[in-house]
Amino acid sequence: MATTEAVAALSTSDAGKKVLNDMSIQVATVNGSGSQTANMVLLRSILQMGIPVSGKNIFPSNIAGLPTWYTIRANHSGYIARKKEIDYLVAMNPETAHEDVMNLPAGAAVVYDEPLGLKQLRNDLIFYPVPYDKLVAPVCPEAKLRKLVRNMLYVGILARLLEIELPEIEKALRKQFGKKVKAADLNWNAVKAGFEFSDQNLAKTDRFYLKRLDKTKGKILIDGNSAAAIGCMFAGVTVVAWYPITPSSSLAESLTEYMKEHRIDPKTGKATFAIVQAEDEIAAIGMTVGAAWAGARSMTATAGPGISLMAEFTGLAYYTEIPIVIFDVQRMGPSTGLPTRTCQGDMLSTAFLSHGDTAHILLIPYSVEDCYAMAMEAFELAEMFQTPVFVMSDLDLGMNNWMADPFPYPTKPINRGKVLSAKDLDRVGKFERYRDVDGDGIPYRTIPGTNHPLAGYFTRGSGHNEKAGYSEKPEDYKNNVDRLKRKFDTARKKVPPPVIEEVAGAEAGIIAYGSTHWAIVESRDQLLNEKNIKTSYMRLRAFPFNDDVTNFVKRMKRVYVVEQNRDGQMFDLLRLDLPAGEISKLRSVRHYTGFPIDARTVTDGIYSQESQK
Amino acid sequence: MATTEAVAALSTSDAGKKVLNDMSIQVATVNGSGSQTANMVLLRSILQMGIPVSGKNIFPSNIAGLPTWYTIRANHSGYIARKKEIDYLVAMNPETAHEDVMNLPAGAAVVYDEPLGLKQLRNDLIFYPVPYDKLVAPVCPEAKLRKLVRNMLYVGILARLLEIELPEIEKALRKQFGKKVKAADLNWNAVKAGFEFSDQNLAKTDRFYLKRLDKTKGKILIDGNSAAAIGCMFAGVTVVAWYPITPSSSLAESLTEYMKEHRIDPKTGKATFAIVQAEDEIAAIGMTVGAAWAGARSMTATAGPGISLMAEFTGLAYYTEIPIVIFDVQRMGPSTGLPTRTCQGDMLSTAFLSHGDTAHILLIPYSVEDCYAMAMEAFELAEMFQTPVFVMSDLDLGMNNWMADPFPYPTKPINRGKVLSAKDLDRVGKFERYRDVDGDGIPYRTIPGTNHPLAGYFTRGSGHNEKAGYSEKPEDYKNNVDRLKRKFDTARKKVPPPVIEEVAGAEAGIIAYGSTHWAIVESRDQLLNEKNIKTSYMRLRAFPFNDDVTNFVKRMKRVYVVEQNRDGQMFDLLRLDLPAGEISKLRSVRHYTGFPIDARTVTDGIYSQESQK
Amino acid sequence: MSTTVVSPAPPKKTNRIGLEVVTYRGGKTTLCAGCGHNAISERIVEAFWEMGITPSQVIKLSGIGCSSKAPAYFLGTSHGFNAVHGRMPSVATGAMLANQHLMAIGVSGDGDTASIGIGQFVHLMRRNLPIVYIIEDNGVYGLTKGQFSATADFGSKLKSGVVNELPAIDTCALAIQLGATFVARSFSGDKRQLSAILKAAIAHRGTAMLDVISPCVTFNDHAGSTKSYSYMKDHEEPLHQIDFVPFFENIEVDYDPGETQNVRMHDGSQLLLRKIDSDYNATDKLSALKAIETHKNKGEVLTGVLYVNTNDKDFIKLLNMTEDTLATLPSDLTRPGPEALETIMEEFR
Amino acid sequence: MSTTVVSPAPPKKTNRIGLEVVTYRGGKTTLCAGCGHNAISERIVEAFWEMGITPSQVIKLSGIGCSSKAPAYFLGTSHGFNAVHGRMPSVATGAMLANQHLMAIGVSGDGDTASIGIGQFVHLMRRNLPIVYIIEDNGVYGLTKGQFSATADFGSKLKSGVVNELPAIDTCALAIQLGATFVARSFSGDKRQLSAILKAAIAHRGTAMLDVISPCVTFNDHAGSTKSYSYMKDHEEPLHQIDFVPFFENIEVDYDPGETQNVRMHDGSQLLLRKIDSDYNATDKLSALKAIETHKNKGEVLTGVLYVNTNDKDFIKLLNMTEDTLATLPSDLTRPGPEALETIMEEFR
Ligand SMILES: Cc1ncc(C[n+]2csc(CCOP(=O)(O)OP(=O)(O)O)c2C)c(N)n1
Ligand SMILES: Cc1ncc(C[n+]2csc(CCOP(=O)(O)OP(=O)(O)O)c2C)c(N)n1
Ligand code: SF4
Ligand code: SF4
Ligand SMILES: [Mg+2]
Ligand SMILES: [Mg+2]
Repeated sequence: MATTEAVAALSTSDAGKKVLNDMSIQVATVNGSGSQTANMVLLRSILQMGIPVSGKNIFPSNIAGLPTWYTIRANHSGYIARKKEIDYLVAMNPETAHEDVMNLPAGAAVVYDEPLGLKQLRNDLIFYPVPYDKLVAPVCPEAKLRKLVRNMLYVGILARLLEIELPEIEKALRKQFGKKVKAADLNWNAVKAGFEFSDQNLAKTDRFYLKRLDKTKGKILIDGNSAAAIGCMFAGVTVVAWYPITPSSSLAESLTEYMKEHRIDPKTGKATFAIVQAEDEIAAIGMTVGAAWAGARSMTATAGPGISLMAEFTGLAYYTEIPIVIFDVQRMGPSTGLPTRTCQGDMLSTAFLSHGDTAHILLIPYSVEDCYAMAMEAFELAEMFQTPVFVMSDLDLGMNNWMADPFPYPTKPINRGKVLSAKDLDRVGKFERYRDVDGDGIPYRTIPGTNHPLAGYFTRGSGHNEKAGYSEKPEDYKNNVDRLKRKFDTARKKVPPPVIEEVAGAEAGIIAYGSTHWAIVESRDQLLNEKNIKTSYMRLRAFPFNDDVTNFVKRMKRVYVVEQNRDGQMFDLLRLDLPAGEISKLRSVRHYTGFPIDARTVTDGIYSQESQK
Repeated sequence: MATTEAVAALSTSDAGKKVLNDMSIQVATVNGSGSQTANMVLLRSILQMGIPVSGKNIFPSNIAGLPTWYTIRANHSGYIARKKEIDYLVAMNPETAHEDVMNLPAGAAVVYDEPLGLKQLRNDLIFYPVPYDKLVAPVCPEAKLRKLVRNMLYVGILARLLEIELPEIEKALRKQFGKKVKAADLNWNAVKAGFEFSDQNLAKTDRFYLKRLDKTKGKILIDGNSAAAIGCMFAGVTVVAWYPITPSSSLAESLTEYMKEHRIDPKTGKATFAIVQAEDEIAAIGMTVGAAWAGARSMTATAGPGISLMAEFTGLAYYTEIPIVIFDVQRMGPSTGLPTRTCQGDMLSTAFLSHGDTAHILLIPYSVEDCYAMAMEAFELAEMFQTPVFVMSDLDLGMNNWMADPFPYPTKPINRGKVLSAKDLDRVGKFERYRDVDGDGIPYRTIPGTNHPLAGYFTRGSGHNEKAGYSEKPEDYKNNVDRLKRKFDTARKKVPPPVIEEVAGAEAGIIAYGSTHWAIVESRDQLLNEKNIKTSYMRLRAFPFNDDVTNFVKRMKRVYVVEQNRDGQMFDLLRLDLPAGEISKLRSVRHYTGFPIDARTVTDGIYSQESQK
Repeated sequence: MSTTVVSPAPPKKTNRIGLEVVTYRGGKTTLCAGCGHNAISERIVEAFWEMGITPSQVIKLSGIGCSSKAPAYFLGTSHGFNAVHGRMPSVATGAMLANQHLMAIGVSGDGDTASIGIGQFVHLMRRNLPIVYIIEDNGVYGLTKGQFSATADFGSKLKSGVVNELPAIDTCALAIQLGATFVARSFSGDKRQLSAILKAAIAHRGTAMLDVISPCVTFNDHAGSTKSYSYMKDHEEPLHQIDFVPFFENIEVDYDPGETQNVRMHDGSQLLLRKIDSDYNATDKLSALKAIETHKNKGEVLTGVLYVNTNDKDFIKLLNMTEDTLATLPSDLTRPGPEALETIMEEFR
Repeated sequence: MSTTVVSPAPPKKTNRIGLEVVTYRGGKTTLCAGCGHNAISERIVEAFWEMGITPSQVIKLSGIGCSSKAPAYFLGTSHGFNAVHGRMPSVATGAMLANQHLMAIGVSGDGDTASIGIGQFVHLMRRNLPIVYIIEDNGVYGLTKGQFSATADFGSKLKSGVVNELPAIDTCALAIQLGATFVARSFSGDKRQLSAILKAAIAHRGTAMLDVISPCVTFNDHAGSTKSYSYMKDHEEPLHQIDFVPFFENIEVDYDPGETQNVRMHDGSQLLLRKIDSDYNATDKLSALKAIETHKNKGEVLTGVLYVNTNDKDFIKLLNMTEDTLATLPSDLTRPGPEALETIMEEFR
């Protein structure tokens, strides 16, 4: 399988130039071979050199033995989206080596296991053969460990070829191994062996170099699922129910780890939370609903198939007004699809998840910082509006490594929304669960166990009146769902507004969201620099939309909605929301191969339509 | 609970006129009291008199003891939608009698149980007190049966007051009781007793009369679920898996009865079908999918909560291209909602049911004839396109009684779509399950058990290539889902096109679908006659839309989308599909109380917007 | 017989927490007159009253069905939750995690539990969540008008004459096998037995699973039904005579251990099972499974406390949770301080 | 020992329908080297080949998981269906209704069956659908990287050291109780036993439920696991020695009924169970349940044919279906004539 799509040949005039701090390195290997540590060391040491960087894993839905590609992009301008072209291939996997090499652009470099004999495949590439077996034996006497240690050899080789600073590599490596000093030493020796081999045997003929910059000071490297987990913990989540599913499992699993570490009551040594691996997604959301009803901040995390299974309970939570948070770490395709590939394919069906008239709040993080912040925001909004809130992350964001500023400690206190305590009930002397007391559509609730004769009420997914009594009366039904609609309209103004970057003189606007953002940043520069097309940009952060969205479109002549799905789902949601007169401005750019979107695709997609206007 | 909403007072000038063949009769009673037979006799005898009629049951989600209203509308012009105003109330239920009476328009008549003492409630109504207990005793010596027989008294009373022909009543009654002659006699005596009592004791002072017409010749009276069941049987369905849920249960249950009667192989006395009451909706659709995959024409029937539960399997069937038919007999509301009330609330979420990029064919019957015909159409389309097809009926259509022309025997032979037999395989010598051989996006399939070495293939909800092999390759994924989209586009031209009734000079168009149709017919006349507004009308019959839909909108200045849900779901589907320039023409008229929509609501909804243009 | 049980004093006007029985009633039932479910609601009202449970500390949960409507008809001031069909167990689990101090009573039907809900049922039993879980078992789907459920017995007949050819799922046998720690079968018409069992179930900490045969007078009370009043009157086979002595009644219990099994409940109450079948040991799983099977083969419906185990940890205990209610923990306990965030950030530097 | 079993002749190059074993193979496995599931696939290949089943008449079904991938690795020319997670039973049911003449083999995992799929599992067993249903049981979710499943034993440990505190669901005990008619437990490492059981399962008409312990070398093969190779080697306790004599092998079987139970399968094959535990009666539910429980309490994993019942009707029989395949009935059988429509219309006039 090619991980590079349709790459244009390098113009020969560029061939001589030195390329500094701008490259994609791909390690093509087999999953289960333990290359992650080596790749993380590479990634981290480049970051430590002050160079913006990102790491993306293209892995199979399989445990061991199938091809995996890890791609590191380093870029002085801070472009960290996926790039189609691979500049440096580390070919470790015999099965894909041929195809991997054939897909490289001219001028790329290939570091490969000598016996693979790739050299003869092309004459427009630079080849660096490495006798791994020969090199690994002396550094790693224990034969069993060699499979793993081999990987560190290429770290050393790349260090030499690309001029990655060895002390940064050692620092990164020792961080990676933590307290396992012996393992760190062993691996460090392998790095050095690779470096020395390279130094003595490989004549650098490619154009790619890394050199210290100062653009990453203080940055951390983290995946979106960990970031979201941290956010959930600081949001004060108390009940988590989940069912394993790629790519969301690591959210629940890292949350479990953090909670065990930081959420044990110091007085009693007991957990201030409950995390349950449920028997399936229906049970997971059922527990989440039950816990939220009984007053806990509760959540679940899942992916597409789980979202489908959660449809019925989501409708119940919407209609009975129970605040739950659901993370959808989106993966590719309908049904099982491609579980290890990324997509933004659940937007439309989640916005209207479940039968009957329903609509849901969606939050859409675009960065790991945002995964953290929006996790907290999600709980606040869920409790403020007493309704399900979906956080629409994706595999690229959730499972890949991103650099980020350290997360700020939350400044706002936790707000549990309109909850009436026994004292409140004494004071107001009256409680009607579903009455719109404040005119914002949001009713008051009480929590089971509240020791007050007025507190109890009956929650039901069937028709109910303002007093939560069973009702089939048409006026009660209408009154209630009209209020729900009013509540949703209130939410428009409270969900995170879009972020707009407006450029004077730009006729074309771009709308994007989530992990697509990073390709947009780069593409806008490409459009400007290569085609002289100025663009304004609106990054959506939530559904439903507020007026900023309409106003942005109003100010543009043409608006490109860029997203990662086949059907243009955000394009559709916008069509449903914008004033009719604005809709003709919308154009769609879509990417849906399962790989993260790249800037070139966006640029081409926009340019081909802009050029026809 | 009032079953009449906001009814304007009758202008006193009308008070004297005789009203012929135009009225709504409402029997307000308690469910489980056995009034259905009496109501059916009333309904049928009016039909037999040649007067267009409809019968609608407003019943609670409960087995016995709660209020039920049965409404019969008779109308010379063939208006058989629900009418808001009740002209004739038969008040049998002490609990609701007060409210029922208070909601009547001036001039209405009330036949009531004397002890209820309703007379003093209003002085602008005509009251007919009936001493039921006294009357029933002599006709029905067996005390146990009196509760049931009471109901026949009001049939006789109404017969006298409204001038329903007694022989037609007897005919209808004897039909209703079938072979139970003794019961028929008993009840017939009750009718006569009611008639005589009325004749001797009740001076007719209201304005309502029925008189023989000739507008119902040859018509049958049937509910949509039975009609759909008959359609399924003649479609050649072989496997049915279902789970009970109101209002769809009677579809599966009557299908079971028909199949037992008409689908037993005469040679062997064995069933040519399998019907399974599954353990839940997920299993029901799973069995449907399995059966369809193995070559059966298979189906399930459900309502909203079941649709939500079927989301995951629907996505699987879409992506693996398995032809299944799903009846959604829509009921009111999100979650459990109002199970015994009608709605068109699942349109949007069903069109895009399941995560990832999916879209489904929806067929939308508007009449009982259509329930029959579309059941057959659904199987044809499902097998033609190898995809799930939803038939979007509703409670009003499915469970109420409608007059109809007898159903025509199907003329088209059954077409199983692109299925390759062992012989075909011999001939073509090659089989790739997911290849677009014909350029229409529709691939060929084989059926398990096909005795040929080429026949076998692997069906999976995960990524696959044209040969049905497992694949995570981006190009395979894209190729496949692009073909699915192509297939869906092919379907646009094959699903039933809309029915358009265009009126010269009409600026305003109406778009409606399903059971809403009947209110439209009447409303268009109201608009014309009362407000002098000409309207053209397009009745949608399916999703996705074909070009007729766009062209209709293009020809109109303003288009009213009338539907029975809160969110304007078809309005939204149209927004997604129409050219941007046409969208501003769309306006929305919605009714969502759980009661069937009436013409006045449509007229008011349209007029209030038309008058502002 | 040498067992002497001083039966509890006749109910007083108020219970031990000073409440009258009326406080434990709920809304007016909308079920059919004569429906077994109504009788169960009455027993629930009495049992909670007699046990002196504070209504505001009780949560009532159910799925969908006639039976699942029942929680609206008892304990009117408690919080109630009528969930989606078959999924009450997960909702109850979540609620008990949020507030372990609540007393949960779940009401389900045989359709709600044994058909659509069997998956959540299995896992609820396995987790031994503290809850009184009642199946109001009529062998049919009442609310959708009388289809067979999965507890309908092999060979039993619908009103329409259709015969059930599938074996019944025995929810008690299943519960015992899966880990429920208090499993009983009773009959809505057996006032005395059902009352005693309910009170013991309330005293139990863990999953108390009660399968209560509860005839559907509208759809399953005819000849040919095995869940009708008359069938149950003829075929009920009580395993023992049950007496329940709540912990707060200061009563000396004197009994013959050979003939009576005395089970000490978590709250100190005592459950006295005066054996009819003298071999039976209610704390032994296999003996319970065997007794159920043997009586079923004889065409009898064995009722009573089939199995009880007061040793196993309940689900809340397993999770090592703080004693404080999670739902109302103050934010200084739910939001770690800045130093925790700093520690975490450090890992990613 | 007086039982004499003339063991079947050594496998020939082609089987009774003239096919070589290679025809029964599938795609190259993508599971981990050493995964128990691969060994099971090999036994399946052999068993179908030895039984001489026509591949085009077999359907292979599964859910989602490493185990559920297995059908791609055997019987490459048969139709296969990789359904959604936990819902293979319903798909298999539908397929068998459409074509009762197919031979269905379902492969599931312990997560796929005992967690998300337990509801459909329960009802599949209850229906006694003709299918060979195999749980490739490793006590963890392999494909999602090693979380506990619901068959993980109480007290067993994950690699990370986390201990399982919930009781395991015993799928065999459950299947027996629910109505499956052939229930066995085996071990992927026990070639001989697994082969014999598979062939008997193929010969059986009804639900043959096989729980095969199948170690996950990547996530659950460490010390502390009770589903590891070494644990199974130490704790497997075969119930009997199994010999299977297929109907088409013309072999006289001579055995001592006191020591060997001879079960005649639907197709005329014979299953010979040479008792180790001499009290055991494989046709008695209670004795099976008891044996499972007793050995579990001793820390042993009892393997063998735990229960077999060749008397009960399978689901297809219950439905009184025509012998013809529903999927391919000609339309003159599936579409009644105009007179039928007329009769129906008459009812509504
Ligand atoms: C998802 C879903 N499917 C189906 C239904 C329809 N339904 C309502 S109650 C019920 C069965 C109730 O049977 P049971 O639990 O035995 O209760 P009973 O009425 O007999 O007390 C069904 C199928 C539903 N409400 N939701
Ligand atoms: C609806 C749904 N939820 C979750 C998943 C993710 N998932 C894939 S396999 C699996 C568990 C597999 O465990 P098991 O059945 O034991 O198979 P094993 O891999 O151990 O052989 C899960 C949870 C999914 N594919 N679909
Ligand atoms: S239908 Fe049956 S279960 Fe439902 S309320 Fe009536 S008697 Fe009870
Ligand atoms: S992860 Fe475990 S179950 Fe999955 S293939 Fe590897 S060894 Fe087998
Ligand atoms: Mg029931
Ligand atoms: Mg497993």
